[in-house]
Amino acid sequence: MATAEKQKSDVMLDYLIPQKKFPSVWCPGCGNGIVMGAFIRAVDKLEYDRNDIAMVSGIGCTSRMPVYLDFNSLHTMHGRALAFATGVKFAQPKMKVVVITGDGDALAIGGNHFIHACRRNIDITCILINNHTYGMTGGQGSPTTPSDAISTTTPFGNVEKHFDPCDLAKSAGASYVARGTVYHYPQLEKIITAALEHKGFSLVEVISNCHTYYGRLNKKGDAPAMLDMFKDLSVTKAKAKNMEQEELENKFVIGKMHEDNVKTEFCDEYKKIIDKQKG
Amino acid sequence: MATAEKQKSDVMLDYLIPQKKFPSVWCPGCGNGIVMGAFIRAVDKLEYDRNDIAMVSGIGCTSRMPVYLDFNSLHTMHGRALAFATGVKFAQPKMKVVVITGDGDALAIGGNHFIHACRRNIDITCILINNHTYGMTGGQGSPTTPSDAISTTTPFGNVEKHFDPCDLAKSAGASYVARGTVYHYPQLEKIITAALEHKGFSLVEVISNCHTYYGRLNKKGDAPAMLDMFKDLSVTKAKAKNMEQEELENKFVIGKMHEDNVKTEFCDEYKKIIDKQKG
Amino acid sequence: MAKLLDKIEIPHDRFEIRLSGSGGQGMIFGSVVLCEAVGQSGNKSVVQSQSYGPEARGGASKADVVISDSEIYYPKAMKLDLLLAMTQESLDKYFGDLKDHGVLIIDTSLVTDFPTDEYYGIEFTRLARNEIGSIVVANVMALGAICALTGLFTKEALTTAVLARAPKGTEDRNKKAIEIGFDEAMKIKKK
Amino acid sequence: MAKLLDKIEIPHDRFEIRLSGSGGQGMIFGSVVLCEAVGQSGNKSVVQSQSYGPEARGGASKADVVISDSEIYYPKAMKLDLLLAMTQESLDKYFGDLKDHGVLIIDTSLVTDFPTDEYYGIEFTRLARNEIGSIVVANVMALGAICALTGLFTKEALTTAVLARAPKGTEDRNKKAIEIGFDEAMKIKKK
Amino acid sequence: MANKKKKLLQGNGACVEGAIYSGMTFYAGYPITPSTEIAEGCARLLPKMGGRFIQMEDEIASIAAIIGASVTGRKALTGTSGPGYSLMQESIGYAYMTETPIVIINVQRGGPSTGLPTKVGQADTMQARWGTHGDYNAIAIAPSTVGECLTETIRAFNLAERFRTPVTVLLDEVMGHMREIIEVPEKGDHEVFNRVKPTASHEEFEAFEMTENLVSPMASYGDGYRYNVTGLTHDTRGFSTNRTDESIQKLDKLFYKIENYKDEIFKSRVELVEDADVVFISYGTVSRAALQAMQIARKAGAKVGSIQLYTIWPFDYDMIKKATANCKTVVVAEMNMGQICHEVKKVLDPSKKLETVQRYDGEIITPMELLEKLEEVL
Amino acid sequence: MANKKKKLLQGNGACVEGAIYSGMTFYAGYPITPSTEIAEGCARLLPKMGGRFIQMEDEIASIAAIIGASVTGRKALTGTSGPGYSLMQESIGYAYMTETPIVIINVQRGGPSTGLPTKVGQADTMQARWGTHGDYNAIAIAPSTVGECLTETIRAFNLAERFRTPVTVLLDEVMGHMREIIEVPEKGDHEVFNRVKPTASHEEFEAFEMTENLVSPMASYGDGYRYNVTGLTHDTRGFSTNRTDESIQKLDKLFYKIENYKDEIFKSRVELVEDADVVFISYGTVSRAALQAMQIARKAGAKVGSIQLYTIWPFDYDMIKKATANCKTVVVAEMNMGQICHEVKKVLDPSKKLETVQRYDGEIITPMELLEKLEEVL
Amino acid sequence: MSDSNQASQQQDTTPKKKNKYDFSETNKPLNINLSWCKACNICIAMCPQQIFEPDRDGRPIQTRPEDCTQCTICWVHCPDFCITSTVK
Amino acid sequence: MSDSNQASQQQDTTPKKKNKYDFSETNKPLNINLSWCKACNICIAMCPQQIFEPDRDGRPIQTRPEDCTQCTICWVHCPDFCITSTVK
Ligand SMILES: Cc1ncc(C[n+]2csc(CCOP(=O)(O)OP(=O)(O)O)c2C)c(N)n1
Ligand SMILES: Cc1ncc(C[n+]2csc(CCOP(=O)(O)OP(=O)(O)O)c2C)c(N)n1
Ligand code: SF4
Ligand code: SF4
Ligand code: SF4
Ligand code: SF4
Ligand code: SF4
Ligand code: SF4
Ligand SMILES: [Mg+2]
Ligand SMILES: [Mg+2]
Repeated sequence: MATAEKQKSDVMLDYLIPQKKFPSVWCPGCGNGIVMGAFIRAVDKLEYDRNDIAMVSGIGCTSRMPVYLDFNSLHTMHGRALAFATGVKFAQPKMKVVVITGDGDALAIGGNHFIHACRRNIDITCILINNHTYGMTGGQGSPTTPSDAISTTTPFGNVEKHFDPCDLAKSAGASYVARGTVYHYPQLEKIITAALEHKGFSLVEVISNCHTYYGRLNKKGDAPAMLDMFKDLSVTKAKAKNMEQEELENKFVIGKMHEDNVKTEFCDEYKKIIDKQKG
Repeated sequence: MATAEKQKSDVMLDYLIPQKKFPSVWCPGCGNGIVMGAFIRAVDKLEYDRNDIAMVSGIGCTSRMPVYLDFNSLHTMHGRALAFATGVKFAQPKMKVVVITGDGDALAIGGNHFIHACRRNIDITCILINNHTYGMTGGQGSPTTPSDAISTTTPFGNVEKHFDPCDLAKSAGASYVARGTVYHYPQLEKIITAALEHKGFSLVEVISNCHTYYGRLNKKGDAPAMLDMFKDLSVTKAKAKNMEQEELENKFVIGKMHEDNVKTEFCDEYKKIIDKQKG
Repeated sequence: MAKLLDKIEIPHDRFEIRLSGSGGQGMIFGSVVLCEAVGQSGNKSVVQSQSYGPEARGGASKADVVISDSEIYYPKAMKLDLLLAMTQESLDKYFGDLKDHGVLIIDTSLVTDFPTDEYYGIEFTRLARNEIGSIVVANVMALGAICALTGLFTKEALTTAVLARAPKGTEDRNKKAIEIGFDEAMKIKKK
Repeated sequence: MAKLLDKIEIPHDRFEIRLSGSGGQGMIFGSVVLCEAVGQSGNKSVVQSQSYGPEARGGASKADVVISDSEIYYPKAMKLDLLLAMTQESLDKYFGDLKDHGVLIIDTSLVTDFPTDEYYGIEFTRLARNEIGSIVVANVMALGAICALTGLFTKEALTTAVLARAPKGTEDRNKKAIEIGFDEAMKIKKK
Repeated sequence: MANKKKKLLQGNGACVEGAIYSGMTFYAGYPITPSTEIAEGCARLLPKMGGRFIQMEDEIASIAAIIGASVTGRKALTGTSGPGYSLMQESIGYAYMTETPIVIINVQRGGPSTGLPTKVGQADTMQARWGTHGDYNAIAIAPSTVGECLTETIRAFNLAERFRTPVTVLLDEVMGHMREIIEVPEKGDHEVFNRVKPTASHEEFEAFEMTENLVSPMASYGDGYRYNVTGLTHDTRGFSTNRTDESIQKLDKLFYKIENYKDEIFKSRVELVEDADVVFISYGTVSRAALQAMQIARKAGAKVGSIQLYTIWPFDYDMIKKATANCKTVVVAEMNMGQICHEVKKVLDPSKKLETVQRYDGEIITPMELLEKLEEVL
Repeated sequence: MANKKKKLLQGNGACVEGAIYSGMTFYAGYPITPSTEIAEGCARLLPKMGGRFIQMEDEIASIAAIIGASVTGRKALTGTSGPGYSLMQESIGYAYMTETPIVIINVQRGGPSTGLPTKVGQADTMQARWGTHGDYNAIAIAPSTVGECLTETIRAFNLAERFRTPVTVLLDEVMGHMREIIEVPEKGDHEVFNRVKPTASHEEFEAFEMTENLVSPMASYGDGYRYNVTGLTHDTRGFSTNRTDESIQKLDKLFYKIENYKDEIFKSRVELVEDADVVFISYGTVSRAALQAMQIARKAGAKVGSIQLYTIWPFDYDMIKKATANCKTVVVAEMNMGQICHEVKKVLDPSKKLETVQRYDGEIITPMELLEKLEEVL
Repeated sequence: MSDSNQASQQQDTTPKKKNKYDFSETNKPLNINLSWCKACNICIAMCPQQIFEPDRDGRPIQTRPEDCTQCTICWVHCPDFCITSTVK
Repeated sequence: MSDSNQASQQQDTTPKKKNKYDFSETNKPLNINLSWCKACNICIAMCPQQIFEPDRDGRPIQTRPEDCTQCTICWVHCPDFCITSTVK
């Protein structure tokens, strides 16, 4: 399939777990499904053996994803996906370890594991679906909720600043960092593919819609309206270079943010120690 | 005293708790004492009311500091100083809240509170004494231990990368970030003073010596030798600008790294909500 | 002292109501409003509880209300005095919980199979669509019917309670829904 | 059955040693080496334990070793058979734990007040400085003395144990320290 | 609504009202089902009265923040559920050790682990006593109605402040989400205990003074009493110590300041046990099923009584012993695999039968199940 | 050393040797006194045999990493002390729920909170049973010599793998740091249990199959059995469920897979209880004081026996009942304010006196203290 | 669920008019698994050719199949994987 | 501990030779609280004027007091606050 130029439309079905009840529990139009599609198509193109894929997640709407997919799936605890994934990867480096996580999961309770996985540059691909809220618990503020936005825990507008997850990952040490949106599909699949192929820690942040909570509370409309909004607010990396900080304030800069192919990878480096000590 | 140009030499003694047994538990020559001196002299110059200073720390050699000082001192749990400090500051914004912490305390177990305190830009000054190891538990690797360095948990050389705490703080949202060393005294006192005066989250990273563990395991010599080493390896921000990345590899760039005086502060912003909702 | 179970009966001072339907039909809202209407109409104890979780996001939905003149011990329904079923699924699922000769109110615009002849059928959804132009108020219409059929609360109390919770701009629609529900129920009640 | 406490005695097959001094004097190291020396010299049980924590970083330091031919139950010293005191502070602190007529070895170069006349005094620190040029080996010298005074292990076993743990390049110093300690002890033992 | 003093509230909402009534002005928390409405309620209500709400990065940060706030003199609250409560265990120990009053509301769901997030359970009962490491003495209480959610939260704050200790309020999913019409109390309706502040001079002040009742007056940061707070074992001045006598004194203080005043903490509702053949023992939502079953059974002629525990920890062994003195059988009903029944066992006369009704499938125990058990044991 | 088969080791070091003997090849941990030597030992030794050591960012990450490693088929270990053990509680619950074998060594220090970091305690005993939220069944064991640190760590791994469950080894500071000369076992000296792997086809494979002994064969990630692991209550295939029957089945499985095979888990050393007037009950380091006191007292003519618990949880009530049948007084000795004594109380015949010797000042109980207690009760 | 799966063979038709694919009315460009469809409206809103109209329940009906360019937009954006192409 | 505290009055001496301060031998430039000194060697190593030599235990003795420039280096770097200036 990896050779077929044309986007195959039914490849998804091959990866859904037959035992699971479909459609998913996600709300109608939830961007999680779009990301899941992009991820599967990338995996399929790359012709990975699915026995060697471990898909690890925390808790949240997003984190339900592995449960639907025919991989080794580890649905862990809120915030801890990357710590579990580190164990899986380091224990069995031949595995392709993918973490799927939400903005709350990765950056609120899981923030420490996030920066440390970046720092170690361990060969894990982390897909962070940023819907700017805690979807699963009903629309509370998250570390990516914009200032002044309404959430159920910021009923008078958010007074906190938000993280730029890509920036944070980069300064923590991640060696591949990119951002996409659920609107910009072909690019989304492309950066997920690149992230999967990258050796070292890779982050793909995907701007996605939780119209059910974030959208409703902030009058952003339904799913199609939010996807449209992502189109309007996105700026490519190239374009952003020539823009002022203020112009970029509420924009999503998309594309590859950072790539470092020289940095050594954690498991590889440890392997050298084993080889030296054993030999 | 704030007007005296000349550095007073005995101001320290006024701030040490009479009930405490001196000298401190720290090893002979431990840099912690030097930082404590710089901090106290800065506080004294700024003429703060010591009743309004809360000094919060976690666990570690560094974190013992508040215990010796005549402030409201909160010696908390390993890694949690900034979370406690956030509670203190937000509950009582009139207080000057200072967190003193180690590289393990702030960046290993406490990494999440670190980035979130930065993100909120809450008005706390965080002095992070980076001695590149866990001193208190006997010289294990920390998130700032350089690659290849020996520690008791990296007996064959460290395979992990280390954080740049200043960089991390900046990208997480801190609005004042500076680095000093225990060698460069006048500058150290200056940046601590600036950090204390800054409104918003300020980080001062101080490169310090744990010759007892890090120094001994890595053959860096005794305290004076390590201080000398800091002199040799430090480069000012200005100079560093014109240097290549490779040249800077094992150097300490010192000085003010970042300052943003426009960014709003967390407690201030919340106060606005209170004013609006109450009124 | 065996055969205790043969002798027991559920206290008469409890009146147990279940509003059931699908996720989008506003059963929780209805139950809350019902509680507030009852609350206004005297000194009764009221407990409301609801199914929570996945069920609350689409799928079946139910809310129980227990009303009593005295302290309410067990907060959930034991044997329903009144069941409102807005869908076939909910009717099938909960009919067994209704006590013999309990009040059964069915949205006959959405239900086709009836487990009994003893029910009050009103086409809430169809009436809401046709008479008011919005199916959203079908639940409020059902409350109007409950008001008429049980007298647990006054129409005025119901109206006050609904208007206090409903979004601005929906006042007329809701008032009309209550009226229709109340009137339709009175018609069949008289029969 | 009162007066149990009057009848009890500590089992004779336990030999309890405490090495005590200041933080920098290598008492822990000494106790570990002592255990290994004993371990080589036959089939004895050995337990070593030490004070841990702040005390280990400067200040007083102690390490206990219990030796027995049979299973060692209680791992810490109950009543010392042998006390090595390298400082005045440690002597004052632990002398009370020594059993009557227990072996007391004192570094007489650092101690000035003696609670008893019954002791073996050797100037370990002075000898180490003057004869070997490093006070660091005073602890090993004390082990040489313990070897001579107790016969718990052979000089060869001690030497092997010390050399296995001591840093490269210190072999000669350590060997010499053992010899001096052993010889000095033999001298006073004979008296 | 017509009657101004009444309100339809969820259990979670009533906890918020109770806390605010107590003078709580600081909430830090992290959302988790089924407790989230507590956070959301505080976010909405606190600023209106000058209080402060903060959503922290996780549960550990949340409890740390409220301990920090409490040290500055505020009454502080957090709400959570099982997974969050487990995460808070280290910090709860810090609050014990530093004797910092805080209130934690744990709205229990099905466990262990993520378990059944939207369903009910009571399986964190033992954890509320033994969850953190080391020795200490715990206070945990459990309401059973929405009205009690309000009043027991007030009681929780009173106990926390009176004893300078963390107090856990154990709700469950059903209780947290259930709505009842309750009376909104006015000032003076309920006693509110405020922490005792020091009167000594700064020089004489001992932050952990051994007072007669073992509770030390507590200074607020900023009051001019500069002192040291540490999780290390410490002396009466708050300085860490390794001395055995001081260590014992500190731990005894933690233990006996509660143990010696248990009677002030105990609360239970004992009904019709005098002539009862069978006595139910229960707490929280289950007590409502027990009272219901008792009422029904009595009507049917069976001699049944009920003991409802409002205070779970410290456990009131004497009351249990006394209140079960006349019965033949005790039925402990709880939504777990058996926790409080083990405490009852410790004290129950061996001549009496100990039976249990346990559910751990995410549903609450019904009166019918209890009646069936009665049928079996009567 | 002369005799190749002997080695002078600290308790912490012996745990490392025992773990490696068991086939442990993955360690993740975070340093904490007094357990750090376990991490340091693993850092040094594991790469030499192809194993892997990682220092994680905290204790939560550490236990998460070993659960992840265990799922890939490795035997995995972490070591910690009180504060870290408290932090791990949420994840321990995850290991219970997902039935993932791991071993946690808790080298206990004085608590609560930071407490006495360099001093000894046994106050995490109840926490090892009840520390995380929800219902489950726990296994915890306690060695008392350096040699047993090695053999009990092997036993811990065997139990973890046999029952697919986390197992806690309770050491204490004295035990962790004490050195003894022990025999280094050779292959075959001790039984090593390896987890049962599935034989079913991928299609038929049920990750949480209800087998006869309630333990399901465990597939490793990468083996070709792609399956789902979740902390949500789940069915036999590992998919989350809200169904009451499946929820009950799951929790029963967790509980009874251990409860039904308790006899395989129990281990104790019962000495001279037949004719004893007084019987000591103890565990860990304290047992050595108890045996010493017994030996001394017997020599002095007193009839004293000793029960040493190697398995703390599940608690062996029957053995206690039997072994105390003939005595008049039981003395429970522990380094806490009273934890296991409450378990003993549950089962002790009311005609017997229950006495305790407790220390919680950071020092270990001495034989002399026990002898004094004997003097008092004899 | 069967409506989601495998349909017509690929036909090597040469482009006619603006569209290189030929869809007779009985041979729709897409299979739509309506049993999984949640009526989110995404496909309907995003299709550049406006192929779809919503049915009474908001689910897509292919009302202008002949204009489909097989651009992939609808199926890659369908969050519930309801849409597959009939062109192989 | 008393040796650490308050000493001589400030003297408005005019600089003599290279040094603006005048320290007679009995009036040392510094008070050194030897009871707190841990003999870390920092002051000795860092003094640009090499004022100090170590005593038998490694603690600083002011052997060349007259050269002290009151540059502050020794006291700000002493980790145990042992050194205070006699010049006010
Ligand atoms: C320890 C713990 N705390 C809190 C929760 C409750 N919780 C579940 S999901 C979630 C937030 C999810 O937000 P995010 O990661 O952004 O995922 P989304 O639902 O938005 O996809 C929270 C707070 C939990 N399960 N465990
Ligand atoms: C929860 C917890 N984990 C681990 C420890 C053990 N511990 C105490 S201090 C410390 C590291 C201190 O390192 P750092 O913060 O760099 O301070 P330093 O001692 O180097 O000044 C650790 C791991 C602890 N006290 N609590
Ligand atoms: S709540 Fe938000 S994130 Fe969760 S499924 Fe619905 S739309 Fe998606
Ligand atoms: S161990 Fe290191 S950090 Fe700690 S006091 Fe000694 S030198 Fe300082
Ligand atoms: S493939 Fe393109 S043109 Fe065809 S229906 Fe889908 S979105 Fe429209
Ligand atoms: S995008 Fe998919 S789920 Fe949404 S309306 Fe279209 S077919 Fe249905
Ligand atoms: S003040 Fe300067 S010159 Fe004088 S002793 Fe100190 S370091 Fe030397
Ligand atoms: S710097 Fe201070 S502690 Fe170090 S040697 Fe000098 S006086 Fe002593
Ligand atoms: Mg989210
Ligand atoms: Mg450090």
